[in-house]
Amino acid sequence: MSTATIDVPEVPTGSRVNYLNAQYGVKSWLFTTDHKRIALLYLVSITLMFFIGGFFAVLMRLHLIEPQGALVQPETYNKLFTMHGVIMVFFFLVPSIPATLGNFLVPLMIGARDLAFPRLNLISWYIYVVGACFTLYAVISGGVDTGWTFYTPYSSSFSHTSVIPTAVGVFITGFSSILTGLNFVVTIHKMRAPGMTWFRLPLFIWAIYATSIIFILGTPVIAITLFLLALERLLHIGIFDPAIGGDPILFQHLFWFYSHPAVYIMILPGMGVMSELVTCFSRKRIFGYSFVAFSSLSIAIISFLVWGHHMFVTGQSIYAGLIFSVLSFLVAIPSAVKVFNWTATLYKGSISYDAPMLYALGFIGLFTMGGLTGLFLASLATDVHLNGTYFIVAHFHYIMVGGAVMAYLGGIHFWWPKITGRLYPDGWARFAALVIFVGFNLTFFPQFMLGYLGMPRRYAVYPAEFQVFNVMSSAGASILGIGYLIPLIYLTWSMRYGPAAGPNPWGAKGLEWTTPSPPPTENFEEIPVVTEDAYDYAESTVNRG
Amino acid sequence: MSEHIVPVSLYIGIFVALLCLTALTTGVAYIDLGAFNTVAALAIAVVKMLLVVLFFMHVKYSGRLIQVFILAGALFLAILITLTLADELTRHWSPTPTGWGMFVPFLSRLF
Amino acid sequence: MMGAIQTGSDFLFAAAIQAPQLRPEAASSIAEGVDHLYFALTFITLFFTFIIFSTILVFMVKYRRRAENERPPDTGEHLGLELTWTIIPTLICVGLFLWASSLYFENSRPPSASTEIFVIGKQWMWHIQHPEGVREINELHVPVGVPVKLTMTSEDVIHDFYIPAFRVKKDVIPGRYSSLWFQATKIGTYHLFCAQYCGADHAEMLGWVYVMSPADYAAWLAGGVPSQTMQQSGELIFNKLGCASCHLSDGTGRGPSLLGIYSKEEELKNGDKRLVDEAFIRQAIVNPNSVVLPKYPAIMPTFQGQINEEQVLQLVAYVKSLASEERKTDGK
Amino acid sequence: MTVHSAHPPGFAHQFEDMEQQREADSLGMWVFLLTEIMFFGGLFATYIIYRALYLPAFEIGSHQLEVRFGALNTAVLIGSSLTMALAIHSAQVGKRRAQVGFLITTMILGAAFLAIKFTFEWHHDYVEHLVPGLGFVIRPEWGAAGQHVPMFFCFYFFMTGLHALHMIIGIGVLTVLTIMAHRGRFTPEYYAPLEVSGLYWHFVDIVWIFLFPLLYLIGGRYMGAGH
Ligand code: HEA
Ligand code: HEA
Ligand code: HEC
Ligand code: CUA
Ligand SMILES: [Cu+2]
Repeated sequence: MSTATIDVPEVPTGSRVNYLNAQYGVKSWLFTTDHKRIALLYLVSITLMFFIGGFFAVLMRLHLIEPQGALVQPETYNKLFTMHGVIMVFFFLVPSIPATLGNFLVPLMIGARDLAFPRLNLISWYIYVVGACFTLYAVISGGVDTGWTFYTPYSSSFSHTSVIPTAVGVFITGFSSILTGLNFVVTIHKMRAPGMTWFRLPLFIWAIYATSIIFILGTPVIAITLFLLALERLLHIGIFDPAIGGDPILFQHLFWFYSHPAVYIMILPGMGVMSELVTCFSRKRIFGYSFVAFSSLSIAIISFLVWGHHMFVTGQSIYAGLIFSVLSFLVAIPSAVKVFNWTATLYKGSISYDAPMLYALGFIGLFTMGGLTGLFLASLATDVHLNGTYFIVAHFHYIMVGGAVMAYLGGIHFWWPKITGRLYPDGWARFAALVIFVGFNLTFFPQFMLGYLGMPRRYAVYPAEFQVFNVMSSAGASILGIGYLIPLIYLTWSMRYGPAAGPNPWGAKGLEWTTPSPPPTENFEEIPVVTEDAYDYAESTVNRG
Repeated sequence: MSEHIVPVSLYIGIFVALLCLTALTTGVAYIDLGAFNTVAALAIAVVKMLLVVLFFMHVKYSGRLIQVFILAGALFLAILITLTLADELTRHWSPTPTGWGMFVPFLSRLF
Repeated sequence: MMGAIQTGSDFLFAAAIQAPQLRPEAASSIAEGVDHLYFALTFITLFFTFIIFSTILVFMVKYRRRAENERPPDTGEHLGLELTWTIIPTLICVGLFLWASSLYFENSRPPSASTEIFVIGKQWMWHIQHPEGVREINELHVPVGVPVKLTMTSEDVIHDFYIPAFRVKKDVIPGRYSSLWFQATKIGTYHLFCAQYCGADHAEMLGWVYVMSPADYAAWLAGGVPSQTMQQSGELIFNKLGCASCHLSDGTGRGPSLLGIYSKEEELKNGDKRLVDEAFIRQAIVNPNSVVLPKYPAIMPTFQGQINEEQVLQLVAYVKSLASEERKTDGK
Repeated sequence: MTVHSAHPPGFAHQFEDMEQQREADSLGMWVFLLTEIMFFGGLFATYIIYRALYLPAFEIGSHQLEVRFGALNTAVLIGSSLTMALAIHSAQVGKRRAQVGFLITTMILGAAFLAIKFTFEWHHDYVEHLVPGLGFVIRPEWGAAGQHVPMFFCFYFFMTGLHALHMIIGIGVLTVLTIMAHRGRFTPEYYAPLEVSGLYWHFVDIVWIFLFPLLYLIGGRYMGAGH
């Protein structure tokens, strides 16, 4: 073989010093600057937030079983979906893959000892925690009821809930994202191992790089927007208040300037994971490497040009609406390119059905549906009818839950042996993937129907004729909830009782698999020299010049 | 160290140029140029910025990467401002569209 | 390709009409057009989902791993394929964009002879006033077959006026007028929803739209016993606030004559050309400084805060009516 | 493969060599400045829109400000940028005393900027009832445009306030750097912290270069200064 990567003798876990057992004690975790340990800190906090957000979702779905509302007062329901949205978006999905898998894998994949700024990395985690505490405080002190979009003037002048603590919490976490993105960009530019050229990088790195661009350029805008919102609420300076001459629509522009690109923050890393999974489990080089790589970048860039598609019915200028509509169609093309390339990668492959692959295939299908329903919304004439209905809710859950969360779970399952050095029970994992897939579709497919029939979102009570679909959706949500609990259980179990994994249980390519599992603190005893392209699975491939 | 060392005299020269431009921009404000007052003020500010960026911040001597990053920053700032203005400033234009023909007045406004 | 989409969507459309619980009632002149586009999109979605899912399934079965040490061949790259699956979606997208946008243009242009009705959104109800002066809350009575134009504003937060059966929706924004039009095609009762989150009782901010035959509608209007038409109420306010002291009808006052200004194009002092519509008149009343006319000094005071949205609407109705009274004045 | 036996001062373990570390530090600061551009950019975008909507009010507001203080402060800040650049230059050529001297001058100029801002300008505005939220008085001579003048002052205080906050942070950083320089921590081989903080300081200067015309010179001053 043409690799110059180091042969690592198989050492059973436990007897060797790795990043997990190098030091013990709470302090060694809270003061660590090791990117792998920080990744685990994120993993724990993010999982916690996911279950809190999911808990709110379960309450919502239970409430909606009856048209008149089965559980709570409308005020409480409004707080439920707001906190569900805020927590899921800002505290779970935005940091999910970048902060856990990204943190763990970026240095390993490019052959570096750590990120460029390890201390900054730890600080980012603390910032995240402080932000999360603010938001959780808002939850405890009475909740927020503005919707995750914080539209003015409701949020600035009319809501009586803890808007400011929530906004401050999101503002603070924003800096965690910014610093994480900064760290990744510098690391990817400056710390690649010798021979690791841009076009040898794993596609996961390309995706993380594109994501970081959005982190860096988008997040500051939401920060200043929330700052203005808090100021407006405190002092009534009038910037968003029409009563004093302000323009409430301007808030929406500033909000979506970040929040639209943010939806690609949520999906791009998932797409990166996808490229790793599809290649590994079909033992093939990715089909169209450069197309997949550049589509990540073009998604990141075009994503900044389409935000106005959330405002087609707000009385935005028709001229602006047209521009935003055509650009929204444009941003769909690179996603299409990716989907087709993943599918083509399977052709003549050697496909195995390990649990991560099941998640990956689920992702491709559900993302396709979620993405294509985005076209309904990019089309001006149909968006007029669908805006603000459950169709939107279904669209984004298909992408964010069916797509991004699936990819996240797939990634966690794929790299779990690397992270913990242990294997999990594969049968259970496949079973859970199936339960999640079924539960997911049962939850969210009926919502497309509801939306087309005209049921508005954010409704605590609804006309009785919509009940059937709502009950189906609630039933699906309970299946889905159970589906998410299963991995939680067996993954936790495996940390202690799982069999040792060995450095490369899947026979995968990539520098991270050349290290022992779990990797040592310094990642590589010697920085590897890379001489082959990514995903060089075919035996016959010789160094191509 | 590969860092370029800029001679002190150049720094002083830039400093003097910046002071002159400050005086200029203040002076121009007292002359009636109509809408061009704003244009002039911003043009001078851009020149001043370029001087600071290129010389004080050594961008003239730094690698391509950093130059590309700075341009990217300018580009995305421009996107934010133009597309927001694209809505805010055209909201009053013919609120009821008349088919694709409406682009004729739209284009005629641009030129 | 477009032809195939057309046939496919027609088929789906026909099928959906058979299963009414899957399609919302279509009771306006634009509903059919929107639904056609909707079904075209559905067809495209099904088509691509089917292609992707079935290809994956076939590959999964056909190329499943048969031996642990299997090494599949490298299939390389293929520029032709890449271009194909870039260009075809692009073409589809361009087609969809053109279709959707021109439909949108058509749908948002009200016919010139529309009945006008005024809507004010308020946490959490809809106030509706007909030009004849009849008011209603959370109910909207309209005649069938007649184009109706709604001029809407909000007293507090952003709401959204949504009638699913008509496929129309528009945000109702404080400090500004937005408008929406429809022509009902079927007599019946339809849902009216608030589709923009607006606080505690957002979900209860709903009502009914009653589409009536013209005769029934006339009878209903007559039964409403309004004291005054909107225009008359507006005239009262106009005199009470002293507008008439500046706006003399012969143009000799400190302000311009308001006769016949509605739907004219005004050139403003800053060079902008603006159509005098409801939104313009409102702006002239609450923020006169933003619409200064070239020949007049900016002396008109703002009336913001002195009158509520309903009174502004009545003033607007009055100023608009001055257009038709022009001839009367001339005759004097 | 590089074997790093003797660690040069300030070397961090994750890097291969000093050169790589220096490049990473400087790139990192530039990326951070990008985020700052977008942060201020959101504010500038908002400003531009309201300025377009309420130009007369913004002109009136702008004419309440004293151009001479604005211009003076611009000069002070440009001066501090010069001394900052010279401090780095001294490090590059290995002059320790000059380094410390220039750093201290930079801090003094920065403090002078803030002093002028707070005492002559903000305090004056407060006395004149020009602070929204703190007894703002809309003057009758402003005419009908007066109702939107507070909006201008909101932007004025928010933008200059955010800028001042950046200055204060910068002065804090400079204090640490001065101490480090005094202890001789910077050599012609290693002065990255100095260089990186310099970038930040210059950036704050650039923000002011735009704030000055945007806040003080709206609509020109030819109408006869002050209403
Ligand atoms: C991860 C999150 C994510 C992602 C990736 C996307 C992706 C897309 N979204 Fe979505 N969207 C959201 C999350 C996301 N969205 C959220 C959260 C909201 C609501 C926010 C709120 O109001 O609360 C929203 C709302 C939203 C709206 C506003 C609706 C409204 O409020 O009225 C629109 C309108 O254009 C839209 C469009 C799109 C499009 C065109 C894409 C495209 O990028 C999709 C591209 C993908 C594909 C097209 C599929 C793959 C392609 C093929 C298999 C080949 C065939 C392709 C063609 C023929 C083109 N989305
Ligand atoms: C990353 C983003 C993300 C994720 C993962 C989810 C996950 C889920 N969401 Fe979320 N959702 C949003 C982002 C997300 N959502 C956003 C942004 C909004 C808009 C908010 C707004 O309008 O402002 C929204 C709104 C929203 C609504 C619309 C509310 C409304 O408009 O009235 C609904 C309704 O069904 C819903 C349901 C769900 C469900 C059932 C899940 C499930 O996938 C959750 C599954 C997880 C669990 C179930 C938790 C794990 C299990 C347990 C805690 C054990 C106990 C449970 C059982 C035994 C059943 N969501
Ligand atoms: C002090 C005198 C004054 C009063 C009182 C006044 N206006 Fe005006 N109005 C003006 C002037 C002057 C203009 C010219 C444009 C400007 O300066 O805004 C004007 C313009 C208008 C316009 C736009 C006319 C056009 O041709 O574009 C409308 C509509 C209007 N006024 C309505 C009203 C109404 C309604 C009231 C009472 C509630 C009112 N005005 C009270 C002086 C006045
Ligand atoms: Cu009104 Cu929602
Ligand atoms: Cu979007």
